[in-house]
Amino acid sequence: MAAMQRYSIFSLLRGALSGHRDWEPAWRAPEPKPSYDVVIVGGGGHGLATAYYLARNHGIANVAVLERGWIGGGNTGRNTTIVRSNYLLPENQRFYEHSLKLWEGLSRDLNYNVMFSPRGVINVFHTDAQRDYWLRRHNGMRYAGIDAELLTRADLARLVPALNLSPDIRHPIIGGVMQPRGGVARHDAVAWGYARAADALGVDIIQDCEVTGIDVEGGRVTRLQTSRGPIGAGRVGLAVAGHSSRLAEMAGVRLPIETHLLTATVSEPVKPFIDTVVSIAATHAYVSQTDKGEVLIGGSLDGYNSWSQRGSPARLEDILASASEYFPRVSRLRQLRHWAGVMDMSMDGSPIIAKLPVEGLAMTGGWCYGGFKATPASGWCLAWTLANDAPHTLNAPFSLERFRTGAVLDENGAGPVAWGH
Amino acid sequence: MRRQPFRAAEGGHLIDRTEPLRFDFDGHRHEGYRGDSLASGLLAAGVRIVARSFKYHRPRGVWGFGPEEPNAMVTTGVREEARPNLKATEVPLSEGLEAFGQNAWPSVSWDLGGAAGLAGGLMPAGFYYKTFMAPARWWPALYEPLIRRMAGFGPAPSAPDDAFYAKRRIHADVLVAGGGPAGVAAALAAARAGARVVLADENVRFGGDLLRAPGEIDEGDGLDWIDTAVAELEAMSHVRLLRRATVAGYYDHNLLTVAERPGGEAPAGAPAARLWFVRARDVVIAAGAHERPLLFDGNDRPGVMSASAAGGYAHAYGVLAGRNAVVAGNNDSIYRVARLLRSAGVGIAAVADTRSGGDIRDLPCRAGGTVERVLGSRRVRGVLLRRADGRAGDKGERIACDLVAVSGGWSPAVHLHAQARGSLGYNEERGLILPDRPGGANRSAGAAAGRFDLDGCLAEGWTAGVAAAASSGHERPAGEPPRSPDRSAWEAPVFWQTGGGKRFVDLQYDVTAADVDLAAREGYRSVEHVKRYTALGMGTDQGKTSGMAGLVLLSEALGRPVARTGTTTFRPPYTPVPMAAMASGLIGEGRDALRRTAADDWHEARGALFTAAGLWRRPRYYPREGMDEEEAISAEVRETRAGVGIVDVGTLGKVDIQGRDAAAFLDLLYANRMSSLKTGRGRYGLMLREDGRVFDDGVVMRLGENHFYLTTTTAHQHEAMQHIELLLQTVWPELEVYATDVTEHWFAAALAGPGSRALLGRAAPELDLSDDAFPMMAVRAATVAGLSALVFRMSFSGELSYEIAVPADQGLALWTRLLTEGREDGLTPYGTEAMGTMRIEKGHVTHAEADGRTTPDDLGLGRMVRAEGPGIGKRSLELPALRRKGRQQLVGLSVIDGEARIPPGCQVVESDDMKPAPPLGHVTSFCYSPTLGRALALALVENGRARTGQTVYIASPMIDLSMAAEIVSPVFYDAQGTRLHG
Amino acid sequence: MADDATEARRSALAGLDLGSRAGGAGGVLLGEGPAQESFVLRGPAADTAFAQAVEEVLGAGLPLEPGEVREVCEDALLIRLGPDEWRLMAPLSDDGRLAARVASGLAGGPGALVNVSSASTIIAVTGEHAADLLATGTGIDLDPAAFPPGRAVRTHIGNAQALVQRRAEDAFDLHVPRSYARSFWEWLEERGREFDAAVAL
Amino acid sequence: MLLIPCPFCGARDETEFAYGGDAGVERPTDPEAATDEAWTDYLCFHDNPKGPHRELWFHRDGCRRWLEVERDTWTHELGAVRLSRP
Ligand SMILES: Cc1cc2nc3c(=O)[nH]c(=O)nc-3n(C[C@H](O)[C@H](O)[C@H](O)COP(=O)(O)OP(=O)(O)OC[C@H]3O[C@@H](n4cnc5c(N)ncnc54)[C@H](O)[C@@H]3O)c2cc1C
Ligand SMILES: NC(=O)c1ccc[n+]([C@@H]2O[C@H](COP(=O)([O-])OP(=O)(O)OC[C@H]3O[C@@H](n4cnc5c(N)ncnc54)[C@H](O)[C@@H]3O)[C@@H](O)[C@H]2O)c1
Ligand SMILES: Cc1cc2nc3c(=O)[nH]c(=O)nc-3n(C[C@H](O)[C@H](O)[C@H](O)COP(=O)(O)O)c2cc1C
Ligand SMILES: [Zn+2]
Repeated sequence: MAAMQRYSIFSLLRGALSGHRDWEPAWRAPEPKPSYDVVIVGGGGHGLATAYYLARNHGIANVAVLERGWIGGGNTGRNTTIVRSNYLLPENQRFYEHSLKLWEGLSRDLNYNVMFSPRGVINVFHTDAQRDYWLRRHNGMRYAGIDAELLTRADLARLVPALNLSPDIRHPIIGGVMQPRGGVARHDAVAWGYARAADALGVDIIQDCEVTGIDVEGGRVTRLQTSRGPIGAGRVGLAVAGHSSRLAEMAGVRLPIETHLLTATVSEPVKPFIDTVVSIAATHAYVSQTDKGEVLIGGSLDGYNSWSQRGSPARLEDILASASEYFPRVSRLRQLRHWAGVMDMSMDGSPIIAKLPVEGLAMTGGWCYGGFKATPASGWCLAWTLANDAPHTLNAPFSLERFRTGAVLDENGAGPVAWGH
Repeated sequence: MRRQPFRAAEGGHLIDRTEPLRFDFDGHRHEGYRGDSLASGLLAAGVRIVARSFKYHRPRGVWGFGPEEPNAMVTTGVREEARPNLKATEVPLSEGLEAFGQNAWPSVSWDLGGAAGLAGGLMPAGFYYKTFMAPARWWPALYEPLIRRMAGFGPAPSAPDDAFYAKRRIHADVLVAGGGPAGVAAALAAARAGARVVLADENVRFGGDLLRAPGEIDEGDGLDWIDTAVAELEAMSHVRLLRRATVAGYYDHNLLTVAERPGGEAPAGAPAARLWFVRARDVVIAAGAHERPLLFDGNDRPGVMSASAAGGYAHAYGVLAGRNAVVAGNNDSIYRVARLLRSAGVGIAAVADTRSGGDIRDLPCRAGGTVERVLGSRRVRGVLLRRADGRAGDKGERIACDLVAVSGGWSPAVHLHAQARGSLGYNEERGLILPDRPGGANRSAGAAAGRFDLDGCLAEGWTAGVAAAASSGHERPAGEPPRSPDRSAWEAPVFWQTGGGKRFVDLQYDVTAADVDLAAREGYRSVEHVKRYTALGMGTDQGKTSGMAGLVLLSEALGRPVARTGTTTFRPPYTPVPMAAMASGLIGEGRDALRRTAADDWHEARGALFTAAGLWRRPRYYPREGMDEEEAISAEVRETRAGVGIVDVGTLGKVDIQGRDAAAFLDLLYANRMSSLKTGRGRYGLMLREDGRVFDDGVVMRLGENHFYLTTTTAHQHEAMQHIELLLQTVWPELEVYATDVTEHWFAAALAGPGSRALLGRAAPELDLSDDAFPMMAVRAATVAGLSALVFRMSFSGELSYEIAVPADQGLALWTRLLTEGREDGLTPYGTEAMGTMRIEKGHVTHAEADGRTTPDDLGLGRMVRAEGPGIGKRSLELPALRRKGRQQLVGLSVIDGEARIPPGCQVVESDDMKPAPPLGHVTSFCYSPTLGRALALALVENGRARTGQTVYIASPMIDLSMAAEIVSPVFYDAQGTRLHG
Repeated sequence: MADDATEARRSALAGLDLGSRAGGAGGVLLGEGPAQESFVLRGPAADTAFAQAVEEVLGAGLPLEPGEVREVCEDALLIRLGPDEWRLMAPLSDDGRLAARVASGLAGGPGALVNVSSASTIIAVTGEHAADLLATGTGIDLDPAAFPPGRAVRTHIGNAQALVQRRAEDAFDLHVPRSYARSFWEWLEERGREFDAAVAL
Repeated sequence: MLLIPCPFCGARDETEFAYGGDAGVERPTDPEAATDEAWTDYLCFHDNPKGPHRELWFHRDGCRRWLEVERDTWTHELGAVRLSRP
C-alpha cells in the first residue's frame, strides 16, 4: 500500500504552487474483490470507523465497506453534530466517554481535520424536577470521571448572551449544566477522514453497492448479495443505522429497532453569535451555530415509523418556535433548508453493538438521536467484537439479549416505545 | 449629475415615476421610484458593486432578477433592526430604506478583506480539512476563531424580530404555484371549472416572464391579457390570489407552505409576513425556469448579468444595467434581449452567439463567438471575444462595454416537483433536467416542465388547470385556452463554457470550476460529495444558477454522462422563509397553554409563588412576611400537621368509568384488585406499563355497581386516557366499558390535619364523619359549604384528610368558603412544597421515584401486585432482570447533621471523598422536614433495603458538597398510620 | 352560607375582566357564551334498546351523521361526536332534570351519561373574519361546503382541543377545556390582531 | 404532515392524532403462559418495514377512536383506514 499523502499547511503551500494539480484521491474507488475477511455494510461514520479500527487496532485489513449510495450520505451527513458524553446510565457514560476521548485526538489520528470543536454542551432546565434530573445526571458523570459543571443563570448569561433568560416566558430557564469538553464536529469530514485513513491501510471502500441479501449457511454468514454481485465474507458487520432492521432481516434476525424521522434545519449563515451548544429541555430543541455561520437546530422525532427522509412541517414549526423563543434573535433570521434522517430507534434508547444470533454476524445500531458522537467508539467496539468474536467490556451491555431478559438500558425511562426515547 | 443616471426616460411597468423614493446604500443617498426593487434602484443609481464574495472578497454586482440571485446580498436596517442576507432583487424599495452590502469592511467598494483574495491559492475547496491540525490546542484557541471570523454572510442579529407574523391554514382544490402565463392559464381554467383555486406568485405582479419582456396573447399585449384574467379571477369568491407569495415547501399529502410578504400596497398594520398552509387536492407547478450563466474567466465581475435580467430591468423598471452592452449566449433569447436593451437606450457593442448562423442583420453579431474573458478588475470594462470553436490563431477581439448580458439557456424550476419526490429525468438532447413521474397529486406546466414557447406554455397551463380541477370532480370549463403567435423556443442543448481563468460556478460561495475539478480528482465524485466538499449550491440561493453548471463540470471531469451524475436533493424551502413566520402563534402560551385551576385567581391574589406541573401551574408556597422560603414552607407543614391545612388538588387527572364490565376492566388496568371494592369505598391503585415498570398511581373509588371514579397523576392525565382507550378498543374490545375524562369538570381541594374533621363537620353538617360511618378510603356525596360535592377520605399527607370535589365552576366558591369557615381553625393554605415535604415524610412515591425504570418491588410496593389473574404489565415482572437481586430499591435517608440541607441532584455514595467511583444510587426526592427537624431524602439505592442502618453519603460533586446520612425506612413519620384517624 | 350553585358559579375567564376589554366592532368579535349544562352520552348507536331509551326521553332520535347537531326537547341539543359518543347540552335552567331522565332511561341497559357541565368554557367567535381567525390555528376545512352551519366538530385549535359548533357561516361557539380557557382566549386575541379583533360582551 | 382520513371524522391533520405503532403486534392471550421470548417479542420486536405498514393511531382531538391505518412508510401513501373497534 502506498503511503498516504500527508495533509498539512506545507502540503497546501506546495499545492498552491503547483496549481493544486497533485492532490491524490482521498480514497480509491476499487472494484470489489470476490471476498474479504470482513465486510462492513454501511459507509456512514460507524461503518468507516469500524473498518479503520479493524485495520489499525487489529491488523485486519482485508476489509471492504459497502455503501449503497455515497459515503456519509446517511445520518452521518444529516445530523446536528453534537458530541458529548453526558449520559445518565453508567453503561452509556463509559461508552460515550471512551468515544469522546477518541474524538479529542481524531484529527491527528486520521490526519484529516474533522474540526472537533469542544465548545461546551449546555442543557438548560426549567422546573425543579428537571433540575434534579440534570444535576443528578451530571453529578453521576463526575463519579464516572467525566467533566460536568453546574451553571447558574448568571453563568448562562455570560456564556450564551443570546439565550432568553427572562423570567416572564412560558417556561423560564432556572439553570443549566454543561459538559465543557462536549462540542460539535464537521460531520462530513468524519466520514471522509475515516474513509481516507481506512483506505490508506488497505480497506476497500465501495460505493454505489447496495447489499440486497445475506447468505447464511449452516448458521454462519458466508456471502453478501449486492447490486454489484456476490461478495464473500468471513465476518460481516452491519452499520446501517436506520436500515438496521432491514439488513438483520436479510439474515433472519429480528431487532428491537424501529425507523423514525428526525428533522434538522439551518438558517442562512450569519456572523457567529452562538458559541456553545444549547439544549432546551422544555421544548426539545437544540441549537448551535456552525463554523460556516448557519444556526443549526434540531428537535424531536416526527413520531411515526418512516423511511421517507422528509420531515413533517408541524415538527418544523415546533422546533423553530422553540429556537426563536429561547434565542429570540434567531427570529430575525430566515430558514434556509431542512431535511430529515431515518433514525434507528431502539426500544430502550440505548444502542446495540453486539454479535447477532448468526455466526460471523455482528452489528452496531439503535443509535436513536445520538450516534454521531458515538462514531469513534462504535467503530472501535464493533471492530473489537468482529476481531475477537466477542464483545469488549465497553459494549458488552449493549447486547440483543437484554431485550429478552428485561435488563434494558432505558436512558429516559420511556419504556418499550421506540418513538418515546 | 442626474439622480438616477441609469434610468431610461420612459418605460418600466412596475414603477411609478410620480413617486420618487430616497434610500441609502452603504451610507450613500440614492433615489428610485415606488415599485423599484433595491436591485433596480441601485442599478438606476449606477451602483455596480453591491457585495463582496464570501471567500475571496471579490466585488460582486447584481446578477439576476428574482430569487435566483446569488450575488447581491444586502443587509437592511441598522443595529437591532438589521436584517441580513436579503437579495437586493427581492427587497422592495421604500422611503428611507437603509441597506448595506455584505462581506466587506468598511464598505463593498473599499474592502480590506479583499486581501484574502491574495491568499486565494491557499484556499482551494476543502483546504481546512488539510490543515489546522497541529498543535491540537491551537484549534479552539486560534484556528477555529479565525475560521469563525470568516463565517457567515451578514451581521449576526442583535435583537428579536418583534413584528407581527400571521399564519393561515386553508384547503383548496387546486393550488397553482407560479403566476406566469402558464400559471394564470391554469388558474383560469380550474377556476372556471368551479374548483377552489389558490394562485400564488412570488412577484408583486402576475405575469412571470412577461414582466421581463413583452409578449403577445390573444392578439393583444400579454401583460394586458394577464391583468384581465387576474381581474376575472379576483372577482370569483372561490379563488384566492396571493401576490409576493412564494410556494416554499411541498409536504406529505399535498400540504404546501406559501410565504406571503404583503408589503407593497398592503394596509397599515398588516402582518410582516403570512405563512399559508394550503392543503390542496391537486397542484399545478408553473414555476417557470431560471436562466443559466456562461462560464468564462471573470464571469463574476459586476456588470456580468443574466441576459433576461438585463432585459427585465429595462422593461419592468426602465433601468439600464449599462450603457454599452455585449450580449452573449448560446440560444435565441439573446436577440430578444439585445433588441429590448437597444430600444431602452443601451448601446449594443456586440451580440455573441456561440452557434454559427442567425439572421440578425440589425445587430452587431459575432456568430460563433463567445466571451473568453472579462476585462476590468472592479467592474466590467470590456470583454475579450473569441471564436467559440476555439480555432487556432484566433487572437480574439477586445470590445469595450460596461455590461455583459449572458444567457446559457434555461433550467426549469423543478424544485417543487422534486420536493414532492417526483422523479427527474435528464433530457440529453435538450440539456435539460425535467420533471418526470410526479410524487403526489401534481402536474408541472409551462417552462417548469420544459415548455418554453409562450403559446405552448399557455396551452399546457390551461390543460393542467383542467386536469387539476378534474381531480376534485370538476368538469372541463367552457372556453378555449388563450393563444399566442410566439412559438419560439430557445433551446440551448449545450452547457457553455470557455476554458481557463477564474470561472465561477457558485458565485455566493466562491466555488470555481477548478474547485469542482479538484473535488473530482480527490475522489469526491458523487454530486453530493462535491456539494459538501466545495459548498456548491449550499448558499441562500440553493444553487438556482449554479446547480446545473456544477453537474456538467463534474460529469466532464469524471467523463460520465450528466444523467448518471444526477442532482443533489431539492429540499424546502424554495427560498428562505423568515423564522418568525414559522414560529408565529407558537411561542409561549400559544404553544403550551398555561392551565389554571378554578382557584387560581385566589392563589395569585394571595401572592402565591407558582410551580409548573405539566402545563398547569400550582402554588408552590404562600410567602409570608419576614420568613424565607424554607421557613414559610415549614410553617405550612407545621400548621397542617398540628391543625388543619388546605391544598388545591384540582390538577389531578380524573376519569369516570362506567359499564357492565367496568370492574373487570379495572382489574386488568391496575396491578392490584379493584373488583372487590364495595360501593362507596376506594383503594390506592398501581398502573404498570406492559414492561412491568410503574406507570401511574391514583385512587379508585366505586360509586356504584358499574360506576367508578379514578384519579391519575397530574402528569399522566392524557396518557392514562389514551392507554385506557387503547386497551378498551384494541385489546379487550368485547368489554362494555365507557371511560370519560372528567378532569376539567371537577375541582378538588384537600383538607388535611387533625383539625380537618371538625372543620368539615361544620361545612357539611349532614355528613357523619365518624370513623365508622365514614372510614378511611370511603367516598360520600354531600353538600359541602352549600355546594353539592363528592367527599373522599384519603390521605397523601399522612394526616386525617378529606378531599372535596365540586364542579369546577364552583371551585373557587368551595375554596373561599372553606377558608372563611376555617378561619377560626387557623386553616392554612399550603402549596406543593409543603405537600411534597409531608409526602416524603410519609415515604409516598411520585414520578421522581416511579421514573419509568422502577418496578413495584423496587418501590417497596411489591405486595400490591396481586398474585393471580392477568393484568397489564404483570407478565414482565417475571423476566429475570426484573427479579434480579441487587436492584436499586427505595429507601429513606436521614441526614445526620441536623443543620445540613440537601442540594438538588445528589448521588448516594459510599465515601465522601468525591473521587470517581460507581455510586450506590441517587436521591429521588428531598426536603427539610420541620416535623423531624432534619433533612430527609428518598433514594433508590442498590440493594437498599438490606442496607438499612448503614451510613452513606449524599453528595453533589459539582458543588463539592457531601453529607452523611443513615439508610432508614422510607416511611419516616408515623409508620403505624395512627394520625390518619385524627 | 348555604347559597346555591348559581351564585357560586364563576367563569374561567373571570380573571381576564373582559368588561374592561370590550371594544368596537372589528373584523371579528370574541365573547364568552353562556354556561350550559353538558353531558357526555355514550352507548352503542346500533343497539336499539339504547337508541329507543334515548329517543323516549329526548323526544328525538339519536343524530347519526358525524357532527350532526339535533335539537331535542326543551331547548336541548344532542351532537354526535364519535361512533359511540354524543354530547347533550341543555340550558343551565334545566338544572339536571333532563339528564336525570336520560340516566334513568339508560339504567339497566348499555350506555352511560357523564356530567361535564363545568368542563368547558364557551367562547363565541363571530364576524366577517371568524373563520379566518380559526384558520390561523386549525387544519380542518372551514369552507361552509365542508363544514356547514349547524354542524359541530371536535378538533384542535391553537393551544387547545375544542368542540367547534358552527352556528352560522360567520359564527362559531368554541367549547374549550376550562383550564385552558384563559390561555386560549389570549391566543385568540393575539392571533386576532390581524383582523382587528374586538371583545363583545 | 399526514392527512389521515378518519372513518368517522373525515380527513384530519396528523397533529390531531397520537401514534400507537405496529398494529400487527398481538398481545399473548394468556401472558402468564407465554414464554419470555413470546412475551418480549410482543414487547420489543415489532415490524419495521420499509413499505406497507399497518399501524395504530388514536384520534385524540376528534372522535377519540383508535384507528388502524395502512401506510407506506416510504411514500407515506395511505391505504385502508378503519376503526379498531367499529
Ligand atoms: C436530524 C438528526 C440529528 C441528529 N443529531 C445528532 C447529534 O446532535 N449528535 C449525535 O451524536 N447524533 C445525532 N444524530 C444521530 C446520528 O446522526 C446517527 O446516529 C449517526 O450518524 C449514525 O451513523 P451511522 O454511520 O451508523 O449511520 P449512517 O450515517 O446513516 O450510515 C449508514 C449507511 O448505511 C448505508 N446503507 C443502508 N442500507 C444499506 C445496504 N442495504 N447496503 C449498503 N449500504 C447500506 C446507508 O446508505 C448509510 O450511508 C442525529 C440524527 C439526525 C437524523
Ligand atoms: N421562448 C423560450 O424559449 C423561453 C424560455 C424561457 C421562458 N420563456 C417564457 O417564459 C414564460 C414561461 O411561462 P411560465 O408561466 O411557465 O413561467 P414564468 O417564468 O413566466 O412564470 C413563473 C412564475 O412563477 C414564479 N414562481 C416560481 N417559483 C415560485 C414559487 N415557488 N412560488 C411562487 N412563485 C413562483 C416566478 O416568479 C414567475 O413569476 C413564457 O412566457 C415563455 O415564453 C420562453
Ligand atoms: C451541520 C449541517 C450544516 C448544514 N448546513 C447547510 C448549509 O449551510 N446550506 C445548505 O444548503 N445545507 C446545509 N445542510 C444540509 C444539507 O444540504 C443536506 O440537506 C443534509 O445534509 C441532508 O441531505 P439531503 O438534503 O441531501 O437529504 C447542513 C447539514 C448539516 C448536517
Ligand atoms: Zn376521528
